[in-house]
Amino acid sequence: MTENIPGTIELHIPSRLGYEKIAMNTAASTARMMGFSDERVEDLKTAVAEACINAMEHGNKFDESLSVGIILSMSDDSLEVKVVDTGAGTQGHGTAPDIDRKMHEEEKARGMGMFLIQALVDEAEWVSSPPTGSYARMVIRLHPASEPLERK
Amino acid sequence: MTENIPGTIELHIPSRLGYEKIAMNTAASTARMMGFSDERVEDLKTAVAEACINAMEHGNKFDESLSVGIILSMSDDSLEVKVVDTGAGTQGHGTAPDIDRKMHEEEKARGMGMFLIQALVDEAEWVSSPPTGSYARMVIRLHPASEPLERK
Amino acid sequence: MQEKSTQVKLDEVQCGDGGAAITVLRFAGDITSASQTAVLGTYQALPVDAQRILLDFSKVEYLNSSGIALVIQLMIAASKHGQTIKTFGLTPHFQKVFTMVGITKYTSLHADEQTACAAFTA
Amino acid sequence: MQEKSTQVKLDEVQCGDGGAAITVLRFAGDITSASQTAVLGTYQALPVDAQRILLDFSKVEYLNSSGIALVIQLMIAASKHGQTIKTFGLTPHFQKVFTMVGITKYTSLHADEQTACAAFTA
Ligand SMILES: Nc1ncnc2c1ncn2[C@@H]1O[C@H](COP(=O)(O)OP(=O)(O)O)[C@@H](O)[C@H]1O
Ligand SMILES: Nc1ncnc2c1ncn2[C@@H]1O[C@H](COP(=O)(O)OP(=O)(O)O)[C@@H](O)[C@H]1O
Repeated sequence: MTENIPGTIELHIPSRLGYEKIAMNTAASTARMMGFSDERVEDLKTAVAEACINAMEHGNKFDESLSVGIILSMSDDSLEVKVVDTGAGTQGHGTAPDIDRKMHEEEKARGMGMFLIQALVDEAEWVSSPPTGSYARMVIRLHPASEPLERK
Repeated sequence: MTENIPGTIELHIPSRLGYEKIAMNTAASTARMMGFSDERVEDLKTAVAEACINAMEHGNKFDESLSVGIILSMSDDSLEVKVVDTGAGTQGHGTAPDIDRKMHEEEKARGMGMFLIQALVDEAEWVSSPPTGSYARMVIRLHPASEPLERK
Repeated sequence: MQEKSTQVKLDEVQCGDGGAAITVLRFAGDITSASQTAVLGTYQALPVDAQRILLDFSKVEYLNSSGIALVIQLMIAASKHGQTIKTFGLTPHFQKVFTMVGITKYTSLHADEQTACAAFTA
Repeated sequence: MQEKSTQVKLDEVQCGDGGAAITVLRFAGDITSASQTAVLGTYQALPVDAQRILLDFSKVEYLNSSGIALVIQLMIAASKHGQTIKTFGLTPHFQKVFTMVGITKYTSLHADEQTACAAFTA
């Protein structure tokens, strides 16, 4: 088998809640094919679902005529997933939710998506308004231990 | 819930054997979300995998820089899957394999893909070289019994 | 099209020692932003004397951060009423997610119904 | 990248009556056009006196028409050697597919190893 993994996989789904499950499952099949463990596949599923929901809601304002793009790029030891929308994007990073403040209703109950993405993948970034569209970018690695600088 | 299902789901995979499993699983997630039974989901999985393999092999000649497109269109009671390649296409229909001839080596062992597609979905056709690319088109219906003319 | 929605079943169970009954909310399907009625509506309809509440996630297929937010809202309401909530049936992945989010400070996660139930009387 | 390939395990089992041993080819993973060696290679390496052969598909995750073609080629070779082949562990879906293709004229499909094994002596 050649070591040179060709091409990418690209998926487009309508901006409609529920369809993120399709993206989540496509990402999971790809990760499984690459040999990721069940645990990492579960992590990626949640991260991809959250990024798609954000793209539908904050990026595409739930306009069902706009699609969310999911671009899966495989390399020998990592899988990169970009979730692209048509909005202005965000440069925010996932800040950890404060459960005490939530329980005392000083912080809204929701607002955990970006935090979970950040916490569940090996690398996460948000890129705002490049020509190809704003995106969240997530990477999981097959051998993260061999890259100590990248570890969380 | 609105009855008007918006948009379509579109997937692109490289022309490399093995990647048809991604398409097969994406189609399966979509069919499951629509409420198809496990049995119909299995039927669709095999049909989509076979159509993708044909698109990679006969359509794109295994050129890994060419992708195979999978376009999933949902309506209230049916799911249409088009598998698009860049080749000249085929107008053939799946003819049933003759197992006796195969066993006596008068017919090659393979050559069952189109037959299986035809046999497993509610509607199948092959369209050769329209401007958008040759494709195999498959439809499964949620309530095929109510459409006696379409039944096999 | 038939989307997977949330199903809830209400149960009353007795735990070993014959103490007060425990109310079990058994969720199935998806828990998402569409699950407001299933999660909070079901909670609000409980009798006020339901002091011990068990959340059963063992049949949940998909759970996202909006769904977790509804669980937090349920926990806020329960804490106002002095009710105790215990949880079981989460997959290892979602046990990890609940822990990351910090929910474990306000509820305990158990592997199955028996251990969750026993934890009320421990 | 690590693709799922075909695994094969060879077993010899005795079936109830103490007749001749039965050779079992236990497949796992994917059976596709890449499975030539796993399917036909394994068959060719069998001792010529293996007269009763069982194909175990219970651990197969993905099977496509090119994989089925290899199974047909195995059956052609076996029929030339006067060997009998029985099959078990196919999912209901692939039992249907094997039946559609007509393979059931040359091999019988069984639910599990015991019934397949017993069918040799019936
Ligand atoms: N794709 C996106 N486009 C624009 N803004 C975004 C996007 N994703 C996240 N954001 C911004 O970041 C905030 C935090 O997102 P998140 O942590 O997922 O919580 P929530 O979506 O529940 O507010 C959002 O409220 C939104 O303002
Ligand atoms: N996407 C396609 N583009 C061009 N030709 C095709 C395509 N799909 C099928 N065919 C033609 O139909 C024939 C029968 O296909 P199939 O029944 O799937 O068997 P096999 O692929 O094993 O030959 C192929 O050999 C090919 O000539």
